[in-house]
Amino acid sequence: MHDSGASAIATFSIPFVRHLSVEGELVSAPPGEAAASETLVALYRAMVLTRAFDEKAVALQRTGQLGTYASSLGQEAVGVGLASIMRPEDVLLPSFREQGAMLWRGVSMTELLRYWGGDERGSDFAAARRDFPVCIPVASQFPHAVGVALAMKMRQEARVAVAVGGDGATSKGDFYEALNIAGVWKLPAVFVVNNNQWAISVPRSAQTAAATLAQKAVAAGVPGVQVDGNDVIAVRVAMAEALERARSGEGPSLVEALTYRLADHTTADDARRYRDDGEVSAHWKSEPVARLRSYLVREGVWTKTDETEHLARCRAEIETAVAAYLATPAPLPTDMMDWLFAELPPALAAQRRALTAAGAPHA
Amino acid sequence: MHDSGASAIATFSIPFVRHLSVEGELVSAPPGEAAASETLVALYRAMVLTRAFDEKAVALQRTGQLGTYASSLGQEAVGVGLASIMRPEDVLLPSFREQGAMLWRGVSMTELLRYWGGDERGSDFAAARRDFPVCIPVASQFPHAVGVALAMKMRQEARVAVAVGGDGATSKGDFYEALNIAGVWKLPAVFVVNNNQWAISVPRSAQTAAATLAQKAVAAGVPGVQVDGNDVIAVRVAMAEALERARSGEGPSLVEALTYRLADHTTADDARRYRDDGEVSAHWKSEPVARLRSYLVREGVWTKTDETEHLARCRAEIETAVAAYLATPAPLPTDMMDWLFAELPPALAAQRRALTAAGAPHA
Amino acid sequence: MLEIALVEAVNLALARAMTEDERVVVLGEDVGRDGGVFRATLGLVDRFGPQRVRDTPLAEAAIAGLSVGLAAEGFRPVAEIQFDGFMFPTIDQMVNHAARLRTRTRGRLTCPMVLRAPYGGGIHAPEHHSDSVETFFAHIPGLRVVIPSSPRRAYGLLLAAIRDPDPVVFLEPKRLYRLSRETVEDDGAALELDTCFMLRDGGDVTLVAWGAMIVEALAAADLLASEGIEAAVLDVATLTPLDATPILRSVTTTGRCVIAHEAPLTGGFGGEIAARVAEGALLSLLAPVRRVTGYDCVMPLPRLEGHYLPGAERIAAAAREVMSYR
Amino acid sequence: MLEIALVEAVNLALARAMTEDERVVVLGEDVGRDGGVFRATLGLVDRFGPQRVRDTPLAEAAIAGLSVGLAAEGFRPVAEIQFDGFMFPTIDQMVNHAARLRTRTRGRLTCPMVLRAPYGGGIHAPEHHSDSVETFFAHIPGLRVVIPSSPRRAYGLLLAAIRDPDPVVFLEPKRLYRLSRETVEDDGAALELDTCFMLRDGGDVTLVAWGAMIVEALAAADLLASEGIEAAVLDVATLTPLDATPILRSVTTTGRCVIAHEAPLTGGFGGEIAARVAEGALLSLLAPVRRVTGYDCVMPLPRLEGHYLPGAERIAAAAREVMSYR
Ligand SMILES: Cc1ncc(C[n+]2csc(CCOP(=O)(O)OP(=O)(O)O)c2C)c(N)n1
Ligand SMILES: Cc1ncc(C[n+]2csc(CCOP(=O)(O)OP(=O)(O)O)c2C)c(N)n1
Ligand SMILES: [Mg+2]
Ligand SMILES: [Mg+2]
Repeated sequence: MHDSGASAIATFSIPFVRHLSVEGELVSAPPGEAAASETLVALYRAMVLTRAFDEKAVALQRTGQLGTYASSLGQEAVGVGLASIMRPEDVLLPSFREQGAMLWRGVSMTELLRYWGGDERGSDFAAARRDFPVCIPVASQFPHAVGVALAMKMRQEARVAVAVGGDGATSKGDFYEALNIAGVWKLPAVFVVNNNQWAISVPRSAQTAAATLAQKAVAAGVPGVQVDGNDVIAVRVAMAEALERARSGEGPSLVEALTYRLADHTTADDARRYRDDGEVSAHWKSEPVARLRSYLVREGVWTKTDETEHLARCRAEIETAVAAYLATPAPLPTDMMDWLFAELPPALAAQRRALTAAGAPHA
Repeated sequence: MHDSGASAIATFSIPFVRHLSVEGELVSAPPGEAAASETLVALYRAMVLTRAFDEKAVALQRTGQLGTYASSLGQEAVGVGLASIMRPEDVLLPSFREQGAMLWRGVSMTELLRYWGGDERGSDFAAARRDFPVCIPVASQFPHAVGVALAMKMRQEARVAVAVGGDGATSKGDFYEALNIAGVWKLPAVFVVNNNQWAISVPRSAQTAAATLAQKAVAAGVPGVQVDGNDVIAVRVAMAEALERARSGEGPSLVEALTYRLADHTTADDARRYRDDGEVSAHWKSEPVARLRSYLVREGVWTKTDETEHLARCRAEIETAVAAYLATPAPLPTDMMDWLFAELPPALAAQRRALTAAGAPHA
Repeated sequence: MLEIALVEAVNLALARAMTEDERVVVLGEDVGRDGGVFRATLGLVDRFGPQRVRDTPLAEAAIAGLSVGLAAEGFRPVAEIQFDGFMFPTIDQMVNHAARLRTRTRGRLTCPMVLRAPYGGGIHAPEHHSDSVETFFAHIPGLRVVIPSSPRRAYGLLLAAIRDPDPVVFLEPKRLYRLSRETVEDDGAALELDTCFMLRDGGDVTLVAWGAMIVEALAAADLLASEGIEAAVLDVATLTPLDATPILRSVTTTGRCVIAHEAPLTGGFGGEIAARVAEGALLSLLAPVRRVTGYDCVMPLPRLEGHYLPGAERIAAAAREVMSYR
Repeated sequence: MLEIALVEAVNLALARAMTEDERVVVLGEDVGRDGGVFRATLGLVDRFGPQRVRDTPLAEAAIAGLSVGLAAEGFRPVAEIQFDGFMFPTIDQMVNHAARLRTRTRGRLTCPMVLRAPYGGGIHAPEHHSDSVETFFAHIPGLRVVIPSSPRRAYGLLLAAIRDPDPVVFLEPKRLYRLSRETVEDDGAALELDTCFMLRDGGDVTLVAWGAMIVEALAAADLLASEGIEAAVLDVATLTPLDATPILRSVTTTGRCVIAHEAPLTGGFGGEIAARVAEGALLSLLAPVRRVTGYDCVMPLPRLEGHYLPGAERIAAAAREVMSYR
């Protein structure tokens, strides 16, 4: 007789959170005020604005008035949900697809357009001054969140650093190194994964053998939870818990929001090259905006008139923002040098002068 | 009434394997031939040789005849155990503390001394030609193992890449990125963590909040197991299972071997600066060599005479190796250039000539 | 014979290499079904299958590192990094392993891998998508850094890089990917590595460049010719190991040298070339060696990109200036 | 007033900076109880506590990245990377974030961090423990690269680096850590960044170096003096932003320039300096600019290290050679 000599030394389980069914029915009542009507209406408004803004940005790109742009179509509940439960003094460290969150945090549409229009001034947010700018190198924002959270902890502030990345981002060492350090130092941080199922053309299934992305938290010894990312209530509930943990000194956690990228990766991408239209249309059935609207309408707190009025208001706001964006004066060539260091080192003065003299750009 | 809306979507458990108690008693019979006497005696011999070699290498360093050296004192069961169950055609990708494994694989003591004596020729192994050399940048060997395993898989060979790193190594992005890719590509690889509780002065508890290092496998969706790394039978049993999985196309796994670094980090370190002597002496009670000897003696397959004879043989072999090491002719300065590329590019010919002309070294 | 653009020449060379050598494996983010974000690997997965054309998870350090392992085990990985700005996580593996494996093991293990990436500015790309990163790799002994500047050179140099028994970083100037077309014969003929290409002869001033700056240098030479100044244009092509002989030979004739690159001035590879000239052709120099480069600042976003990138006019101006020395 | 070695001067500056500014936080592998593997952070954890002197998990990329976050939130992180060869994983964060945060946000967020590391050869260290990595960082606009070459300069420059409102890579020549002692006053006085130090004046030839090569350059100057050749020795100290003026001024006088560094020749920072000379002092040059450097090969293991590292004799030989030009 022999045995494997093995006994279980540790066990883990990953919870899944959903409150709103695909049909927009409350399948379980969320705690506290998470489903209060005024709140949900505000979230809905923000999600609609985000979608309208994305649509406009894509249109601007198509007409040569904006650079490459990454729409968040279908993922509005993630950004809006997570930002809506943060406090103003918390710090958001976004990826490049979190306009929903950034707008809620007070970044203006004009600023976002400036950034995507190729102008660094777009990241000089008038509000949300301590939030990080858009982060293009995938997952590189997570280590920043560790530093930000460490600063908060050292100053004994009740603030939290919230970093957001995609499913693809979870394959990068940065993501893991950061979560691991946040875990062992019990930092006030929340790592959010916008799992929209695709990293450009690479499907979630080709990114990792892990059954969930939430379980990546196990490697760092921190809690991980998977939520229906098209259910803004679930996003808020999971985020509320994670933020509360962080704020009360219990350390970081990982929230995986399951959603779907309904649009191309960016305006530079053509997703039909690598995924079925069928898959996309199937996911339209569970998208977050219609889902929440169904619920609100059924609850009697949102009407067709509300919808029409809100859309009109969104459009007007967007037009104003676009006009301001298009009216932005050209940056100065010398800006390149003037923001490099606190003071321009004398050694670089000649280069700055050359820029003043250079005249018309080359390209 | 409300609920959290949460249900468990995934659960995991980490097994722990031990067959030999700290006192050297078989607490559970291992499967198959894992505890066959001849096997265990061979393992014991190798562990004793490893220990004697380490001792000699440290002595050589102390007398200025060797460079900085990392002893594996107390961790002999990990290296010997894992290597003894590998096939010759498998590939070992060691860290800098796996002389136990390297010696078993056929790397010679003279080669090891050459390497640690500051001579690249030490990594030109006469045997184990496809094994990787010592790897100093922590965790950087794990991505190599992914490539080696991919090569094996693409050629449909029944070979396995076995990479070994320390507890500290598990905090590096390289470790995680590699395990994740190995997992999603189901590669024939085994990642072994020699968890000797310390990364220089940083204790395991300050490295990660994870309760076990084996659970880091969960992040990659692959099996993870923790074994008593001072129990060479347990190491072999867990490795056998991991190798078999890998060989039969079921993909990689992670084996965490719990052990203890009884010596300083390297000869350049003084561990008394940061850890209690008491901790160290406590761990001497569970060290792997005495444990296995107790068992073998109790089983009647190892005697005092065997011990004396074997130690003498080890010493003789080591002396021969040291003599060969010390007699190694000096490398040529031009070796620096001659192994850089397959052929020396003409552009570098002048630099090579300068080396020929240079004469006596500077330092 | 095909009239193709540079990115198509890359594709052609990859297909040729994969056809003639089973050991060649293409891998990277989105290189499979998507064909790479610039379509450099278009169609390869259909022809060679998903074993040999592999989409990787999003992990650049591991892409480089696993390529080292694959190469050591006898394959010839050609890994793509999607953009210049994402090459930095590969540097550790390239310095500490790829470039050293042969040296470290005295030839027992080798690393015949290619790390390809689109690089440089000029296409109004987003942040971190326009950097010129060649110098980081050109300071790593044991690596080759190769940069094509035309479809034909892309084809011939990439074939050479893939066949080379040592690691090569192959940087493709993305601004040239579709800028112009050229006849490329798919004859499997590699071009020589470790040598510069003299693209235009001229006795008055030597213009040295690589990548997208070649187009500007040639345009500058045209401008100068119309003013009666005959400029030689040299494409360095293989930055390291650097064969400076053709450059020195030309400067010995002209006595004047202007070097152009997109990367920032300080620590850029132009410094190396100027240094070679100051060491090897000093006595022939009639004028200071001039560098026309990106500024010592962060690569700006598209609205200022045009002010950052050196163009033909700046190169010509520098040439005129060095011509003013007698 | 203390007679101390370079590594003790580093320690002194760290302690001073932590005393005078609460925002200064020291972090890295083994910087706490162990005091750093070279003891640069010795005793700091006892004086300032484990909050401000933090042992990190083993993850260099994250050490750099979290320092960016910490700095952006108003702290002044001084992160230690244990050895040169392990700095490569930090490059991504240093290029893409640390050096750019101010530019990217037009000054809204800034990055006053210091990334310290022992660097270079000469102590018979294991593999990957002897590399000269300064050039990789010296090609990153928005960063300062500062290298001390004496206890006093280590103290004054490190204080300046920590107080600087922008990111600094501070490379400590480990061969000099305990080579000699010097009187250092712990007066909190920083030295100026962005400028070279003239360590020895001389009218015949200009020797330019930094880090451990300063010791060799000074020894070479002694050798040369005994032969009647007066060499000026300049310590570049701040590699970037590079103030070449003092170098050009000296070369204008001497007409001869020899540059020494440990890093490999090609793409090394000596190229930049030679280029500056070839651009800015060409007409004064009486001889080719010579570089005395490491070879274009992998930094060898200790048995060959002495053949790799440039020494006083090689520097003096180059100086004699340039003196032979009339
Ligand atoms: C380090 C790095 N590698 C590659 C890229 C190019 N790239 C941009 S987005 C992207 C996919 C990201 O996928 P995911 O993390 O799932 O985010 P999503 O785009 O789906 O929001 C890639 C490969 C990048 N920006 N950064
Ligand atoms: C990337 C990297 N960072 C730092 C070091 C310096 N260093 C050498 S060993 C070591 C600790 C390693 O700890 P662990 O992984 O537990 O292995 P052990 O030494 O205990 O066998 C450190 C920090 C290194 N070699 N590589
Ligand atoms: Mg995604
Ligand atoms: Mg350890």
